[in-house]
Amino acid sequence: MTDKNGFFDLSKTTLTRRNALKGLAAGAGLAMAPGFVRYSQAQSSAPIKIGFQSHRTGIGAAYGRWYEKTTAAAIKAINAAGGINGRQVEVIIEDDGTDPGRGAEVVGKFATQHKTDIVFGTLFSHVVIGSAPAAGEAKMPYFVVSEGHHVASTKLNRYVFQPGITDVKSQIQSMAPWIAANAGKKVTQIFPDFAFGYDHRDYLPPALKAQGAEVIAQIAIPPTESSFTKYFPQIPAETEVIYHVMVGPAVLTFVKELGEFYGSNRPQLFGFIDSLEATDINSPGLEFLDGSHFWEGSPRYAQPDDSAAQKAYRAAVGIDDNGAAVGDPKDVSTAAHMFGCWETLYVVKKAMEDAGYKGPEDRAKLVEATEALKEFAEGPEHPQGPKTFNGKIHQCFGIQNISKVEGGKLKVVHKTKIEDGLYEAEGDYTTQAL
Amino acid sequence: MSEASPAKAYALHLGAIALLFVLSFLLPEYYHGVLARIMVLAVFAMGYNMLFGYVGLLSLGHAMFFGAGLYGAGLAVIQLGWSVPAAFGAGLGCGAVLSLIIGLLALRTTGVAFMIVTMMFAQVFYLAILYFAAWTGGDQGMVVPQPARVLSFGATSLDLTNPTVRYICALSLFSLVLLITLAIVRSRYGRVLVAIRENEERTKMLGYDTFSNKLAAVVVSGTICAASGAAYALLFGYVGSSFASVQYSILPLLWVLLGGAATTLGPLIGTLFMYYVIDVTSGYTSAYLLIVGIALILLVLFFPKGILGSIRQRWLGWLP
Amino acid sequence: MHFGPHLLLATLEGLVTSAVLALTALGLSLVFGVMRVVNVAHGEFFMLGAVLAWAITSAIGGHPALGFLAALVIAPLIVGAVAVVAERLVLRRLNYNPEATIVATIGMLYIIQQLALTFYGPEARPVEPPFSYRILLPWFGYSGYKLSIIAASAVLLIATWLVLTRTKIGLIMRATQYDSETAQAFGISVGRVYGGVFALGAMLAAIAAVLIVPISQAHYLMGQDPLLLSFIVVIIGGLGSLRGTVVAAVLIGLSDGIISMFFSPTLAKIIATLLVAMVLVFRPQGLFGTASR
Amino acid sequence: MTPLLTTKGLSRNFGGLRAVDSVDFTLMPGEIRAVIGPNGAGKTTFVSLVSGRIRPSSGAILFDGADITGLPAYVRVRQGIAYTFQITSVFANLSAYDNVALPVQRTLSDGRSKGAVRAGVMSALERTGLAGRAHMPAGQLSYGHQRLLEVAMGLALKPRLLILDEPTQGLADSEIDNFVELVRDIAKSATVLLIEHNMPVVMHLADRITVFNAGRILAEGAPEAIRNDAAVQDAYLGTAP
Repeated sequence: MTDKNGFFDLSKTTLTRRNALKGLAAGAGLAMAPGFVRYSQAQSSAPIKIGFQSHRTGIGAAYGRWYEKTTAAAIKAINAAGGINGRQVEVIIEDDGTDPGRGAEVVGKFATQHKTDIVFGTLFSHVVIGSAPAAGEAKMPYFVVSEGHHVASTKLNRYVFQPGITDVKSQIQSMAPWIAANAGKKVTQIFPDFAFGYDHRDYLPPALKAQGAEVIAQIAIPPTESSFTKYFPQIPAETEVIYHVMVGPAVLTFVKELGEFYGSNRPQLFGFIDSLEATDINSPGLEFLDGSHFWEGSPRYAQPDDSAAQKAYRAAVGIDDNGAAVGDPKDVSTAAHMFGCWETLYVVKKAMEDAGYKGPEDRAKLVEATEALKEFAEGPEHPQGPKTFNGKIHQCFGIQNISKVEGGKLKVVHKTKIEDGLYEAEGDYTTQAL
Repeated sequence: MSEASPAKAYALHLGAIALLFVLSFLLPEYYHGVLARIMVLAVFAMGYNMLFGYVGLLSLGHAMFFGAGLYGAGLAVIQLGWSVPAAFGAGLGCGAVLSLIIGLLALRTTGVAFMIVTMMFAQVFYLAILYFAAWTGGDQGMVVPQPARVLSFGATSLDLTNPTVRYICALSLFSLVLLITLAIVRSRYGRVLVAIRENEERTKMLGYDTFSNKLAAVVVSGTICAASGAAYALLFGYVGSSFASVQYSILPLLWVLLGGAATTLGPLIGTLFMYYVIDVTSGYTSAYLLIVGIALILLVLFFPKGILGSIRQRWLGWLP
Repeated sequence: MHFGPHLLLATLEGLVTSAVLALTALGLSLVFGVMRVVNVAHGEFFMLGAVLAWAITSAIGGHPALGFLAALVIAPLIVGAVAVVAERLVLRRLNYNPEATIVATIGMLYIIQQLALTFYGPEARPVEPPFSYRILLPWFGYSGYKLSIIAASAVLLIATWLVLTRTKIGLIMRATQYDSETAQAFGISVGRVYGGVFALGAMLAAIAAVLIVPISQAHYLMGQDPLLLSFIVVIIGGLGSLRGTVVAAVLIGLSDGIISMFFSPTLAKIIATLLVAMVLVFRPQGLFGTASR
Repeated sequence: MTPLLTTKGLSRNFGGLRAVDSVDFTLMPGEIRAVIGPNGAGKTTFVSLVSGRIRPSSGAILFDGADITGLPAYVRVRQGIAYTFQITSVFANLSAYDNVALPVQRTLSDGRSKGAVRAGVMSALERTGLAGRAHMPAGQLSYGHQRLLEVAMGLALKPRLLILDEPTQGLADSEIDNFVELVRDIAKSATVLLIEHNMPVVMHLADRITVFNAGRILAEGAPEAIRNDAAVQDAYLGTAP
């Protein structure tokens, strides 16, 4: 067995506090070298501190590890190119245990003990929602990479942003035209019986209806379920497409049992890759997925038409053409989501530069500068593709990929347009006091 | 427990409260915020201790009482737009009613069955939160909006999101519950509770209706836990189902065992200790659960009565 | 799908659940019955069995059946060894005090879980079934392997029952369960019996996990649900009653499958949990047990 | 005069065993009644039925003329039936003071003043000679003192009927003498029902004696009559070692 969680990696990663301190000490040594810099510069050359709220333990641990890797790669690239406003960037990681209570404590710790400039990187929705009040009270800009609709719903507060990954409402909406046109008109949804599933439950039917298709059955499955066959009889016989979202470790079982239930005579399958992030698509039992389609934020497998930026991004993060860690083909990444860490950090860099950010006293300026952003062009900073940003709801909108499982790989067969996923804003954060 | 040294005991507790008050001016920002949170959670532990420490009933379902306060207060603000004091009252009320119902049912069992039954009722409560996601926000939970978290007295109003106000609110609740606990423990009722813990059969034969006494203890315990939950919702602004999960039923048990069961100040010490063990070790290794696990085992092996319990046993016999 | 086939499917699914549950719960029941220890770490022994099964099958390779059979033998042995060590180092020193052992086994739960996360990782990993034969029924297909789990579990349960009732080891265990002091007076080494029972309980959980892992992957957090369900089964079945445990497992497994036909799944879980709780409240000795304590 | 305690056809089965078999029993106020009989005769089961610790299979119990068969134990205690355990079961971790305070605080009619509890506790402890040990944990008292504490707790309940289950078991001879005096003293204010094996104590104390055998009343009468009863001698000699 290999060390998958990075327990013993601790000394190797460049992100730990101890190493950061070492870096600081080295920097201080340089600063004291005669004639090198004047002392007044010591303050402004202190690193910008980013608090990374990571799911190292708990149910989110598989994601947390890859979020850390992507973040490390982005920070390395940003620092190599001169940092932000001429200052190096330092990341401080705290584990939130994928628990909202601990999440709020960790945000408090970043704000008052580490005194970071921002907090960043949370994935799981309940942790984001649990931590948001702490961030708002500490007036701490909080950049999440969660894909939940919670930020754009404007139910959180002015300090919470999601500028690096499209929210799930927009993702679902932009899938509907393709499903209706290519997969089938009669759709049965299978989704987990918790909030992430409810987004799919609530947003897909109207989106499909607009395309002349319909949802004929909705099957909610408790998140703790480990066996699914007993739910399959509820799938109506006339179903043309099974639209499935199963987040959690049981997804392999789900697919395998679906295969045993239907055999080769199955409806079309369309799913969200969230279920299979960090899971090898060629795992035993997943053969059944061959020929089915998936949403992907950023493609796991290298595509023939990949941009130079995408190639550079993959190399920097250290994933091979199959989306697994370079050197360990079994260590599959969470490619569809983790690009959001990379892009978010570049949004932070841009906003800090726009705001002329100097330190925590400029946090309000940073919020306003972020809200003023309008779009992000595709390129090394945004390898997944171009995006627009709505400053009123603190949410970005990008293109989505639909990939087909073919020969044990995911091949992108369709890219949506940004417009496919736009919707009416539900509120306006900019009216809130800073 | 005995008649000796009431003055000493009260002096100790008032001293502890005074110390916490003074600390609010001295502590660095981070520890100031942490202590406010710990005081609220320590109330949860004190509620748990009431039942586990003094009556000897081991429940694995107290997260539902914390959750009743959390959701009672949170939903009152979010869905009904109630003011903070009214919402706090709603939280207490939910806790009291729920604990009365649970007590009436669960107290028909004893020992391991009591553990399992309370755990199952808590699981039902947890699942119900998920099931009624349209109101409760399901697994994601809900934010109590910042503007609503204000305590108004006529013209003046206190912003509960202000760290100082929050600290003082947490300290007030903590002090109140601590003094109530002390009063109960030193009262005749407290003596009966301990007698039930030591030998329920014998207590019955002294003419006590042990069922009613235990029921009252469940309600007091559940209501204190609900107070903690309600305070958590209003002071920290988040209401979520994870607080009603099995894990949050086990936590107060650990806090109480760490600090010392059936000691009035033990719950605070246990909560404090556990928080810092996790906070400090998670800075060095992501495998902090390993350390928590080892700490627990070492604790039961070498300090089975917890920190304060061991101190009482060895040196300070008069500790309440 | 029509009601009949639907019911058949729900029943088959329920029986698979029951088969695994019966083995897991039997382990818990033995430990509780003989030692009076509530082993909160029981679910982690289950998880450890599954994780080891993954490790063993991926180390061996070749035909899946080869690795699986190796896992079926080796994984329970390793888990049993871990249990013996835990029993020696911790439970024995606590003198099997009920409350202290609960805390100690919660500690073990954290330790085992964290070690699995550290060395195995947070991902769910599959184990290939020893054979993959799909039984084609007129209305739906069903996994042949799943049916074999039911058979394997039945065989193991009967074997355990024979050991408990027909052998000297079983007699010694029952004597210890009945009255450990008298057993000691008759020259039975109670310490050794306790060590053996704790190991046996953990091994039963591990075997159940190895059986289930080809249909439900190994994951470091997979221990919680079997733990809760096993608790329920043990209590409903009546403490220390082997027959009651098996009947309760079948009952719980089937009702889990069949109730979900009629209600939304979360509501079904609420109803099932509440029902079981009420049984406990109004029949604390369990459905089949004699007076429990 | 109304009997203080009457049982009519009182029975209790344990599985197939009839531990108490249709017992008709009457106890007059102010009496000291001893219940004797060989081991397993059903004496303890009988008093447990009276005190309410176990439910009868059939039959009725009347206390001071009222039917108490269906009342739970704690209500019977409140009506004045106190029971001291055969196996010492004081609260070992509580002080002797607290042990006695538990019954005292419940029986206080004013119930409020701390002084009243204190006075009540100390008087019960003084009557049993334990005042000097008030603050010792009960578990650290000698066995004889624990038996006395048990009696003090019974006394503190201000009972009308005090049931003593083998109170002298395990006491030294010198302690027994004091004990006999104590029971005489108690009998001035309460009716005493005494299960006892120690014959000299029984002969010394009892006004009347009831002999149990195999769950039934074998004989009943004054000490002298019982001493000379052939059936009693049979029962005792037949089982005595």
